[in-house]
Formats: sequence, C-alpha cells, structure tokens
Amino acid sequence: MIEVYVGMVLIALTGMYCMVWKKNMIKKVIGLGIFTNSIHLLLIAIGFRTNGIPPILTQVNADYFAMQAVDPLPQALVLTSIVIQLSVTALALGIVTLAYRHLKTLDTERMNRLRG
Amino acid sequence: MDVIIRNVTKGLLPFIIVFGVYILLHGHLTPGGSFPGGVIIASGVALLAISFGLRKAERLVKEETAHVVEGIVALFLVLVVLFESFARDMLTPTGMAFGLWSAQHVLLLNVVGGVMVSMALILIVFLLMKE
Amino acid sequence: MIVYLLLVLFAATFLVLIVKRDEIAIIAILFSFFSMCYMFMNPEIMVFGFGGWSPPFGIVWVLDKLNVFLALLVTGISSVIAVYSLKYIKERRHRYYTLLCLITIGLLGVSLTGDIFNLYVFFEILSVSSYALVAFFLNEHAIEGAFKYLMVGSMTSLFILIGIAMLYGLTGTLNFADLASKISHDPPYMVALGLLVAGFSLKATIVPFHAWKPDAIEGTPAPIGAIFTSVSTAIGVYGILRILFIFNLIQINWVLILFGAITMLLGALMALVQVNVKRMLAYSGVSQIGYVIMVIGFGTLLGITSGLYHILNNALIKTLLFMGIGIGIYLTGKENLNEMGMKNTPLLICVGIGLLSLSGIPPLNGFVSKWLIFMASWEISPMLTAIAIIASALTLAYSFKIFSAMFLANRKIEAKVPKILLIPVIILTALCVFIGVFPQAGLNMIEPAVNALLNQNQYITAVFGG
Amino acid sequence: MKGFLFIICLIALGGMFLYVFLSPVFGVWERKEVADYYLDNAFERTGSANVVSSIVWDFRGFDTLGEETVLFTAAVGVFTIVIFGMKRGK
Repeated sequence: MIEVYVGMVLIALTGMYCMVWKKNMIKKVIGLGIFTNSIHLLLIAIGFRTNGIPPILTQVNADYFAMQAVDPLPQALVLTSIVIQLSVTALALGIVTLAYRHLKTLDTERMNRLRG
Repeated sequence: MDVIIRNVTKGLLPFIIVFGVYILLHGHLTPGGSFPGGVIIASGVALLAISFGLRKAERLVKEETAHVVEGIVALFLVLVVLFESFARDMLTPTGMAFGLWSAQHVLLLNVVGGVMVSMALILIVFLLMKE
Repeated sequence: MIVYLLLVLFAATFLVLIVKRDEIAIIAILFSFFSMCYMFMNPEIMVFGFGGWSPPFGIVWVLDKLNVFLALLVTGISSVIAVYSLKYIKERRHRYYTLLCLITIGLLGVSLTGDIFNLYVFFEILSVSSYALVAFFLNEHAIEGAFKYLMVGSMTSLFILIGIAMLYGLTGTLNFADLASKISHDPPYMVALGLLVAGFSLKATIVPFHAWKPDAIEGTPAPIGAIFTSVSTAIGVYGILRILFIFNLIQINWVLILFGAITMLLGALMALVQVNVKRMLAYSGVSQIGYVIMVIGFGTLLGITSGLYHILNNALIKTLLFMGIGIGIYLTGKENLNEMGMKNTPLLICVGIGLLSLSGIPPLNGFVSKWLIFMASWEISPMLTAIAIIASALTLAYSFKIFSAMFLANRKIEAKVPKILLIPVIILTALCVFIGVFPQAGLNMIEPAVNALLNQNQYITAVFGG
Repeated sequence: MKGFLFIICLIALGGMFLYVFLSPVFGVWERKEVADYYLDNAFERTGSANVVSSIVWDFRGFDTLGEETVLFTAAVGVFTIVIFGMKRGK
C-alpha cells in the first residue's frame, strides 16, 4: 500500500504546484483537476482490503461477501466528490471563457496589469 | 468535422444512448448508477454537437428545455429524497432478489438523477461551446 | 420541521427559475427565518436523521444551541438582504435570486449539519454559488475576483476533503458525535485538525488566506459583499469552533491568538490606505474577524462569549454598512471614496450609527462586545489588550474617513432614496441601537450557545441517546 | 528564491501527509464498524445488490441531493456567465 500513498502525495503536490505556480488560467484549472483526482485515489485506497472483492452482491459470492468486500463508503464519497469537482471545473471554465472574451488574454499576470 | 467522424457518430449515437439508459436502469445491480449513466448520455449528445455543429445538436435538446427540465427533475428529486425520511417502513424490498424490480426507490432515484445529470452536462457543454 | 424548511427552500430555488417570480425566493427565505426563530425557542437539542437511519449510519442534523444561533443569524441576514436586493439588482434578477437561495441553503446546511462529509457538500454549495455571484456583474473586477476566489477557495476546500479522508481513515466514521468519542490527541489526528482549520480559515479570512476577499468584494453587488463579510465569515469561524469542539480542544491556543492578533492589526492598517469603499469595508471585515479568532484562542468562558457576541455584532454592523453604502453606490454609480458625496438625512443617521458602532463608541452594540473582548484579553495578557485597543483606534480612523467622504464632501448630490432600500437599513440600525442599550438581550441569546460549546458530553449523549 | 521556498513548503506538506498515511492506525479495518454495517444490512434493508448505489441513494441520500444541487448551481452559474457575458461582450 505504501506505493499508492506515495503516488497520491506526488500527484497532489504536482496539482498544487500547477495551481499556484503556473500563470496560464487553463493550466491552473488542470492543476485543480489533478489535485482532486489524487484525493479520490486516496479515498479509494483507504477502503482497501487484502484479497478484496467489489461491494456488489451476486448469487455466487453471497456467503463470503461481508468478509471480503472492500469498504463501500469511500466509493460513494468519491462519486459525490466527482460531481462536485465537475461543477467547480465547469464554473471555472465558464469564468475563463468570459475572461478571454473581455480581456483577450489567459495570462493571470497580464490580467492583473491590464486593469492596473 | 470530417466525414469519418460524422458517419461513425451517426451509427454509434443510438447505441451510446441505449447503453447509458441500460446503466441507469441497472444501477442497483451492476457497477454504475445515476452519474455514469447520465454522463454517457450527455457524452453522446456532446459527440453529436462536436461532429455536426451546435445547431444540429440543439434540434435534439434545446438549452432552455434542458434548463427547465433540470429544474423540474431536481424538484422531484428533492421531494423523493426527503420523503425517504418518513417512509422507511414502506421502502423494504418486495420484488424478487437480484431482479430489476428488487429496489424500487433506488431504481427510481437512479433514473431521475441520471436525467438530471445528463441535462446539466448537456447544458454546460452547449454553453461552453458557444462562440 | 427541518424537512419542511428544506423543502420550501429547495422548491423556491428551482421554482424561481421556472416560474420567474422573485417573490417566491423572498417568501421562502423569510419562512426559513421564522422557522429558525421557532426552533430557537425550543430548549432541547433536536436530532433529525435523514432517511430514517440512526446516527452513525445515516446523515443527521443536530440542532444544539450554537447551531441554531448561527442559523438564526444566517437566515436573518439573508432575509434582510433578499428584501433589499429587490430594488438594488436591476438585471437578471431571477438568476440572482436563485443563487441567493442556494447560498442560504449552503449557509444553513453548514451550520446545522452533524456529519462531516455532509458539511463538505454544503460548504461546496456555498462556495460554488459564491463564485457565481462574484462573477455576477461580468466586468473586469468581477472576472478577476471570481477567478482568484475560485482558485484559492477550491484549493482550500480540497484541504478540507483531505482532512475528512484522513479522519475517516483514522477513525472509520463520519459522524461528529462518533468522531468526538473516537478521537485522541496523537500527532496524525493533529495533522487532520490543521488541514480542516486551514480550510475553514479561508472563509473566515484569517491573515495568510485573506487576499481573495477585497478583490472578490470589489466586483460583487453590495448586498453580496454584505453576505461575504458578515455571515460567510461567521460560518468560517463556526467551522473552526466546531472542529475544535470535536477534538475537545477548546482551551488556550497560542497559534489562534497569534494569527488573530496579526489579522486584527493588518486588516485595520490595510483598510486605512484604501480608496475604494468596498475594499475598505472588506479589509475592515478581516480586521473584525481577527478579534473573534483571538478571543476564541483564549478558550475561556468570557473569551468565547465575547467572540460569539462579536460575531453577532459584526454581522449586524457590516450588513448595515454595506447596505447603506450600497445605497450610495446605487445613487451615484461611483465606488471611489472621493466621488461619493451625497446629502440625505435618514441615510446619514443610519450609516453614522453603523460607523460609530463599528469603532466601538459607548451606547452602541459594537462597544459591548469590544468591552467584553478587552476584559477577556486582560485576563490572559495586558499586551493583547493593548493591541486590541490600537486596532480599535485604527478602526475609528477609517470609519471617520468613510463618513467624511460620504457626507462632509463639498460635491453633494441631492438624492431621493427608494423606500424598499431604506427600510432594511433602518431595521438593522434599530437592532444595533437596541443591543447597545440592552446588552443583556444579546447575552441571553449567546449564553446557551457557549454552554453547548463547552459541554461535549451533552452533545454526544443527545445524538446517541435519543 | 521564491520558487525554492515554495518547493520546500510543498515537500514539507507532502511529508506531513505521508506521516499520517503511513502511521499504523491509518485505514485499519477493525475500526470500520460503519462499513461492516453497510455490507451486512444494505441488501436486506434496501434490496439493492450494489452496495455503493444503496449508500448513494438511501443511507446517504441527502449528500447526493446536495451534490445534485451543486450541479444545478454550476449550470445556473455557467448560464449566467456565458449567455449574458456574450451579450455584454458584443
């Protein structure tokens, strides 16, 4: 499991770096997406169980289901979180299109300078 | 877009939408549910909008229609989810286990939520595609 | 009761867009205010499980005294703003009212919920509608403010999400009461605590996270600026308090005191040099929240009482000022301090009382909470009292600057104020004077809230026993 | 210089995260009675074979309602920004 956590931390740091350091608005939004997905990875990793099976009951696995199925709660949380992430990204892209239409630039530094 | 994408879209679009509806209807039995199903339906419409242009896709779903349908469906969703709090005893399963009719309220909510998600996404995609 | 309240609010949100009548939203928000008044009268802790499930398995809303006090404040301010906006907003009013209903739902949900992931979801409703409302005027200021706010805000709400994931991994539950009984004070838990507090301090605008606020408020309509500086910050402080409550860490905390003192001084200093009136008030809001954070850091009974009292007073005064100055912007169309001179006696009295109260002049409500804050900080260290008094003096300075620019300028515009804009301002002015003259009335509201905050066992038994 | 400080901060944050994730109390199954309750009872109480679906729409249906509200908010926000922004831009 260590490699999953280390990977999650690396992805999260990449996302944060993109969000803070990049000057292009679209790149900032992409950084936001990367950061969120790393947290989804973390949530799925929390529900991990050795030799786990998906939390879906069938006629075959009914007798050993509760002993082996992975944690279903983080998966539900990830579903909720994905939709929230999607809405935030949609709104961000709407603001970016608006900014491009008005200011004719996607560079945040030039945007600051334009309005003085 | 070029002719290959147009023809492929023409052929694939019904299947994409049927697949989305299948995922919505079987959300309580197989992996999937309201959000994946809604996204699949919306991506079919988005494919149409990309290959044939926004005009053609708007003939299928208008923006205003999507907006109003979204509001009405969301209202219905609120009613059902809040109704669950009072009707715990009525929601015990009655149908055959592992059948399509085994969890009626989850099925209903999956379909309604899927319609809501697909309408919202279609609306957002159309709006962001506008010049 | 909670279900009907939510049903009315959600239904109003969706109906405003379909039916295109703004009155629906106003009636729904007023209804939520009166039902919160009714629930405030109830002396017991109410627990409502959604979906009919018992606490650790389903989502619960817990209405203890602290919650209900916050919800009362939130719905009250929202309903005043809803009435005011009917005239202030001239275009796209249906969409404005939809977003206002959504922001109210978000604020109400964050303050009443008893489940940490539910709190995140409602926090996101609040944030997303805030981003949309910041961009509402669609000019350059609005675009810049909205993009900045969106980036910083979504980043910190992701910090909250990481904190929630850590807490779930460490304890295996999401319910507040269940978390409170399972949490220990080991270092891994403290990391989760730090992330959650950092996430909420963006909404509360504590100093390293304050930069978005003036930019965002510069572009918004004035009533939304009022929501941001008054109740949105109150919700941020409530989030910090609730997290500390779960960790059972309401005690002396030098980190909060340090950041509170810095916020207080920096906000007041920055407010002094601004020329745009909305920016000035935004920095003033930052400064006032500094007081609250500092006294919450004391962890004493007096400290928390004065902190909550100051939240109440700050919400009333900031809403009053933003609305009064909003009338000025509505009439003159200018936001620059040098161009805002006008002549109107009722407005002069209301804004004057608001500014005096903001700087803590005796017979008004700002004085009461500031006096309590000075007393609370004297118990800890006289140095802190001195800092608070310096910040208070700076507040007086910039208050006078606003007043002289608006009413003592040479260039005066004779203007007639529409009644529907003036009535909410007069109501809030009357409330300010009332609390100032009868401070016990405010204290009676706050004491049960403080007791609820200091008594963790009562909360846990109420959730699991009922 | 600024970039260097920023990288140091990021690394410190990442180290803090890893410290929590690798601590022995993190993600241990013995603590998860809530998850066990869902796995045991979801099928009998709701009839849904997919446990995630039953959590999303029944046990924590209110969360999902909030999530759909966020989606609605985003749709309203994008509509406001794009449609009226286009009219304003021309």
